[in-house]
Amino acid sequence: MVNLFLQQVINGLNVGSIYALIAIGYTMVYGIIKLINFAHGEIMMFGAYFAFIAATSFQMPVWAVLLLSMTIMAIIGVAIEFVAYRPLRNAPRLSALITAIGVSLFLQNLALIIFKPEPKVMPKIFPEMIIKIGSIEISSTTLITIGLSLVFMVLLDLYIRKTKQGRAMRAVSEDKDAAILMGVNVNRTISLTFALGSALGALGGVLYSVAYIQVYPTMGVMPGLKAFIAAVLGGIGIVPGAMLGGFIIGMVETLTKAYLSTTWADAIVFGILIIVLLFKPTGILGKNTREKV
Amino acid sequence: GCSSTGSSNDVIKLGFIGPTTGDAAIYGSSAEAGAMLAAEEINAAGGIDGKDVEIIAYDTKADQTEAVNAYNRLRDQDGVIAVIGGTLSGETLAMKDIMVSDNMPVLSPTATAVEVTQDAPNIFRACFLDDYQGAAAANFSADTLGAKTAALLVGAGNPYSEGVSKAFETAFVAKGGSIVGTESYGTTDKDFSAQLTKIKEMNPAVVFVPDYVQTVGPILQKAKEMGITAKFVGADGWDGVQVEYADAAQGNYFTNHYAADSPSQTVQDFITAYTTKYDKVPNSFAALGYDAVYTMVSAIKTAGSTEAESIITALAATEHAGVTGNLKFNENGDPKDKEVTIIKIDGGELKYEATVVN
Amino acid sequence: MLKVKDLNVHYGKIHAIKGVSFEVNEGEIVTLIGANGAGKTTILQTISGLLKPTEGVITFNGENVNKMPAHQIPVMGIAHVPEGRRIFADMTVYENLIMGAYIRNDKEQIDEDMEKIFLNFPRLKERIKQIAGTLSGGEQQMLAMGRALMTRPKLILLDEPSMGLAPLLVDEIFNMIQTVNDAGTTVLLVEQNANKALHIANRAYVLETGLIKLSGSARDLLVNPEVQQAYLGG
Amino acid sequence: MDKSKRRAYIINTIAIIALYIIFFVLIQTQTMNKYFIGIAILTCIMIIMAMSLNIVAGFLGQMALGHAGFMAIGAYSSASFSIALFNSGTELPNIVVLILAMAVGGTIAGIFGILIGTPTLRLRGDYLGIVTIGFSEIIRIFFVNFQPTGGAAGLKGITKLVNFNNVYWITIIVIILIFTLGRSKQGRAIISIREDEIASESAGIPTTRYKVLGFSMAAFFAGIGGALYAHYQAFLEPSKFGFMFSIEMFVIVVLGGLGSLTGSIISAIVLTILPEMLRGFAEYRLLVYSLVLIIMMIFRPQGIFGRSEFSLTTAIDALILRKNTKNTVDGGES
Amino acid sequence: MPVLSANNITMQFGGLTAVDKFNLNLEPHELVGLIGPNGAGKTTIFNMLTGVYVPTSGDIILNGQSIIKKSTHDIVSLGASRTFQNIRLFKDLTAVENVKIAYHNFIDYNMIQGMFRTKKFWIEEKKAQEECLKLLDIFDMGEYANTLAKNLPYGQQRKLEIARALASDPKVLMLDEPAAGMNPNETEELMNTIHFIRNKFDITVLLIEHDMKLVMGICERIIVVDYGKTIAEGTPDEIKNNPEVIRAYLGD
Ligand SMILES: Nc1ncnc2c1ncn2[C@@H]1O[C@H](COP(=O)(O)OP(=O)(O)OP(=O)(O)O)[C@@H](O)[C@H]1O
Ligand SMILES: Nc1ncnc2c1ncn2[C@@H]1O[C@H](COP(=O)(O)OP(=O)(O)OP(=O)(O)O)[C@@H](O)[C@H]1O
Ligand SMILES: [Mg+2]
Ligand SMILES: [Mg+2]
Repeated sequence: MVNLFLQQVINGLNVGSIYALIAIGYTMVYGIIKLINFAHGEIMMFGAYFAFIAATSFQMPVWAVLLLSMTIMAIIGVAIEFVAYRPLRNAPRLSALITAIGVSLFLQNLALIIFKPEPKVMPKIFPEMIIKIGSIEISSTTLITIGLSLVFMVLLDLYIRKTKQGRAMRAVSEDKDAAILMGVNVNRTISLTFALGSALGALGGVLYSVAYIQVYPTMGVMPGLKAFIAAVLGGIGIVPGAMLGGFIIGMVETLTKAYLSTTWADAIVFGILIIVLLFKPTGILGKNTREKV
Repeated sequence: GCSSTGSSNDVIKLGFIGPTTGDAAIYGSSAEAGAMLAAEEINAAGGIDGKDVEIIAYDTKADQTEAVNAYNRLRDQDGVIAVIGGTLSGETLAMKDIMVSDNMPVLSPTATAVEVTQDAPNIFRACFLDDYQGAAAANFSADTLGAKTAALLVGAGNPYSEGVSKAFETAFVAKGGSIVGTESYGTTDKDFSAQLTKIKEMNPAVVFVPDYVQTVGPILQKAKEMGITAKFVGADGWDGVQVEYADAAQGNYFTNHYAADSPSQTVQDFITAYTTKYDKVPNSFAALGYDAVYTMVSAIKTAGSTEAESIITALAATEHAGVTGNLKFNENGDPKDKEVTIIKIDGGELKYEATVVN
Repeated sequence: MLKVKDLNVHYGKIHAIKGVSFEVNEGEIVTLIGANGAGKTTILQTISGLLKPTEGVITFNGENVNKMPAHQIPVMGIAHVPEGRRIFADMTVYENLIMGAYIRNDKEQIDEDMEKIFLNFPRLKERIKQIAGTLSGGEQQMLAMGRALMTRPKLILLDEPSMGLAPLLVDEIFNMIQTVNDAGTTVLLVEQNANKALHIANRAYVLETGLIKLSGSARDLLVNPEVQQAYLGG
Repeated sequence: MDKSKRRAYIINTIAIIALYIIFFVLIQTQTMNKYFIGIAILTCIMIIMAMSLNIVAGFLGQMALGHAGFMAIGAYSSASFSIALFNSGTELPNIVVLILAMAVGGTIAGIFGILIGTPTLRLRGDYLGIVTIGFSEIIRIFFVNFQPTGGAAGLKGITKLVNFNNVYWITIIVIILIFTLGRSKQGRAIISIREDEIASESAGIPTTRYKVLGFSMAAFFAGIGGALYAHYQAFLEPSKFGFMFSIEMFVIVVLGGLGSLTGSIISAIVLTILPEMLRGFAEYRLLVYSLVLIIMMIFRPQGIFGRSEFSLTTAIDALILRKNTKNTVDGGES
Repeated sequence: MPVLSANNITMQFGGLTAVDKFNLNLEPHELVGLIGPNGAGKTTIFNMLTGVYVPTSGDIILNGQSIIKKSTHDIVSLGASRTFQNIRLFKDLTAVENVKIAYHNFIDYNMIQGMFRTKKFWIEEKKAQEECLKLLDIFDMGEYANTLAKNLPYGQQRKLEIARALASDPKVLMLDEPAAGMNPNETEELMNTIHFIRNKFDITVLLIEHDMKLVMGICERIIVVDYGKTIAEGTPDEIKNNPEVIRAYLGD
């Protein structure tokens, strides 16, 4: 029983770490331009497709697969911001949300036309091994997934909190004009944010597709939504919050399926989210600052 | 509209309805590909009395409202004389009432829900009903595999998966077997480790997983990784699993409409033509879409008219030897005495194993 | 040092600044006074690049400022304490000050400058870890000033720095401005509190609905009956 | 009622009747076939949905991304009601059954609006958005698993009661009611919350109560929309009421202009008809649709009408005025 | 009997005590100034008196009734309303609509009557319109009635906020830096207005202000706070010469 439980916890960590990676992208973009980048799930999907192509058609080594996918998606992320979001920078927030939805639909249907609806099977790009700890079995893929996610998350968090560029990001997210007055190049900072967020999204996509072996045009929708929930649960705009939220959603989801109900699993995840938000209206790590009047 | 007065003289227009975008795109686009292939072949062979068959296909996004709009448009704007579709049960049920009141000749290739054809003299279907192959799979498991225990792994919220597994359960229990457990997953789930972990503990002889390739593949893969030794049995949704998931599916069985290694010329020709045209292996949706068009065309030929009532009468009496077996209809419009073929996956190939008639 | 020539600024169809010319010489304190909505804030925002003029030229030390991207302007040595303070509300007081030094890389001198600022505004030192958004109005104004000084500007643009401050602090702020100026920073000051502004300024311009109506030495304007009538409440 | 108001009333009434007569003639002469009638009916239903969503999104200024959930409640409850009524062998005329079903659907959805709104409306912005997504997904999952209404396979056997005639008038009534709601003291209170919640409290508005009121009114009208939908489609699938449908409605409202009811109407018409016009593009349809969406938003970020309303009277005045200045020197009274 | 009194109210934010055992008694018809250095806790006191913040401890009595833990809108209907240090108007609504919102409680029809526009609706709306226009006229703002609040000049926005606060028919009116951003002439005019409305509506006014000309000019009594505590209280003359106040606040 205990073993079974631990096994499920590891499953939860596995999904959770992927959700966390994707959630970071949401949170970063949200933080800086207050936009829920609905297209983020599709960034993740395209990231997975590029990795798939690199790994199958070009037989690239794993580091090259990851690097390639992350780089291409970073560029695409920046391009999306430039074309679709930048013109709406000073428009009402919800208008930009609608373009984001448009971009998401666009990318999804573009993938459908380019890649066709049949799922492609993602090759196992990580060295294959089963690691036994006691009687618990963990596959190397799971360990690598969790490990890679953690490393990137920690690096990113340090980057944002400790470096000048990171501080500039926060400044832009709070008050663009004031940031300009400090000499911050706002456009470049926003582009950088999209690049980082999209690269992490792509990484999440690759890891997701390796874990669940498939790549298909609508694969970004569910994890995208879950990651978005994770970002909100943790306190949107806060990077550590996105990580925490990702792990919590992954864990709750897995344990609910294992011990409560599979049919109601999503409902239960949402239920927990709602309850948490009712008690902590700005997410778990969200600052509960009362508006000063 | 300009073409709202029935079909013009030189082409015979058929409608096709199914999802080609969104989550269910894979089903609609496969069935559509099969249907288009059939139309192409028919036209190459001279069409219907020299008139070309034109298939106008509309996407439904698997959305019931879209389906109704698509159907209305096919009827009023495009002036089709018959419809192949819908592809999913839900969308077909949404259109059913209007189709019935229009008395439109309809042949759904793949809608498996019982109600689709009930009280609808003009609606037919080419696929088995859920109970039909569920029972066949149960009989095969009990009789041929000699299984006494079975576990069910069901896609909750997926009527196909739920329907087929319910039929399996009834038939399996009737054969004296026992169902040791039922696990389910949601339609968008990708992680099946929790369920499989439990099934492993139940240690059944057979695990019945009626779902489509993209779900079954990962399930089989995970099961193999977890070292589950039970035989996995599935239904026609598995067709295609041999391509990408050959290793994981090795040695398992599913019920299907036809066997890829069948000596039948129709089957072999279809597989060759489809693979050539689309550069991929056909699945059961493609085969059924293909057969549906042939069957409909054959009925139109027999009717000798594009008039609805005569097509329906002809359809009811049609018998077509297609890829998916010999298709003729009972009084409901469902396939009668259709053979269920049991397929074994072996070395990345689908091997004929047995034929079951319920 | 700063030359504004024939400046025109529009908000959509609203013609807010209608051909304004003035200049600020090195080492001066120049003040712009005028009623609400006269266009003072608009002028400052145009100088610091937040708004683009529809016409006119702004040069700083001979270089054309309105041609360069806004974020380059602080690098040139122009700092702007905006109206309404615009501090980074979710950052701490310390982080706000560090943001002020964004364009600089001289770590030690940054620390030194910060200490100087704390000397002038001990309240900021007390609250160094407080989230800036929860500071009181006056505290925020001090922070905004401190943040701008962290850029080590040659010219500082101040937009109503005394707004909402306690009398004691108003005096302090004006002393500060004087100190900053004495230390070599040129000041362009926009004030509602015309009386105080004219007392510390060398020269002044009076702005009325987008046009410069009067200009001259601060001393002269202080005794100008028109100014007294309209802006000094006399 | 002053003179200009009375004039506006008369002009609008004439327009409504004229529009109806046009449709009536088109349908009677079969110039408009069933396909177009079907789209017209759906458009009416989407107008109701968009208008009702605008109460929360536009008036109240809250990001509500779960409108499909309330529609589902209205659709399922009204359909269950009418099925039960017909099973009991009622002799009531169809229109009465429809009205009763709408009342049931609207009321139950409204009650759920109160139940859901009361605890959640203290959340702000995106947090509220996600919670509304959550509730509407829970509602959908409930219907997937709830066998009495057919579960995942859907609810069958609903009598088709909606036709263009009745849906047209019902839509007109709903439009008028939501308009008048927006211009009553309650509407003003709701709008003031959007403008500044703290100031609104300080002006003596019980903001929580009005938030819940706005939310439940939106749910009520969404329930009515759902009831109409159920009795038009005569079949209900839970998957219809997913997240994407809520998003679709939200897109309509934002595109029309948050807070602009006429904007919602125009936008509902455009976005219901657009995908149908694009059918010819086959698999490129949604690609084109999404591009159109992006481009429209870039060129009209504040929505078609922003926050203002299109006014027939003003439009007519503008027309007349232009004519007058063209033809005569003295415009004069007209 | 005081209309509004605060007994030992304290407000803590985390470790910071912004207001420390503050006491206040406002008699009917008084015009009282609340002054003190920036960050002394003046706005926080307003926030507690109007229910925006709930005091960490202490009690507040309005018209003989404790309003601790009462919500802001209840406190408004009990007779205390306010303006904000940073103007908070309903920007996209017209001036008269801004006032009408605060007049809410005096408009008597329910939602159904409003949606179906019964006779009551028309009568009540007409009355509301007239009353609110009258109020705007008091501030010489009649011409701006249909101007969007955000398009009003700054000084008019300040006045509109006061008009809005008056629309709920308060017994105590609290003004947070009403003259901020105004030039001396505008301030002068505002002083007259405040005086006028105090007499016309027979209300008590409590105001925060840093403009000493205004405070000393119209207040009958002044309370000085520093670090959340009262450091002095008295007539303008007493305050002006209080060494403690000079040290902490006025400067010389
Ligand atoms: N964002 C804007 N959009 C439209 N008009 C604006 C905008 N900002 C300012 N204006 C208008 O431009 C004119 C000048 O405004 P500005 O803020 O520069 O005045 P100011 O002199 O700084 O006034 P104050 O003393 O109130 O700060 C005013 O008429 C104002 O209404
Ligand atoms: N929500 C809050 N969270 C934390 N600290 C706060 C909060 N609100 C106020 N404070 C602190 O409480 C103290 C009193 O603030 P308050 O705004 O009441 O000052 P004030 O007397 O109105 O000053 P000013 O004249 O500058 O407006 C300040 O130090 C401020 O930083
Ligand atoms: Mg200004
Ligand atoms: Mg204050």
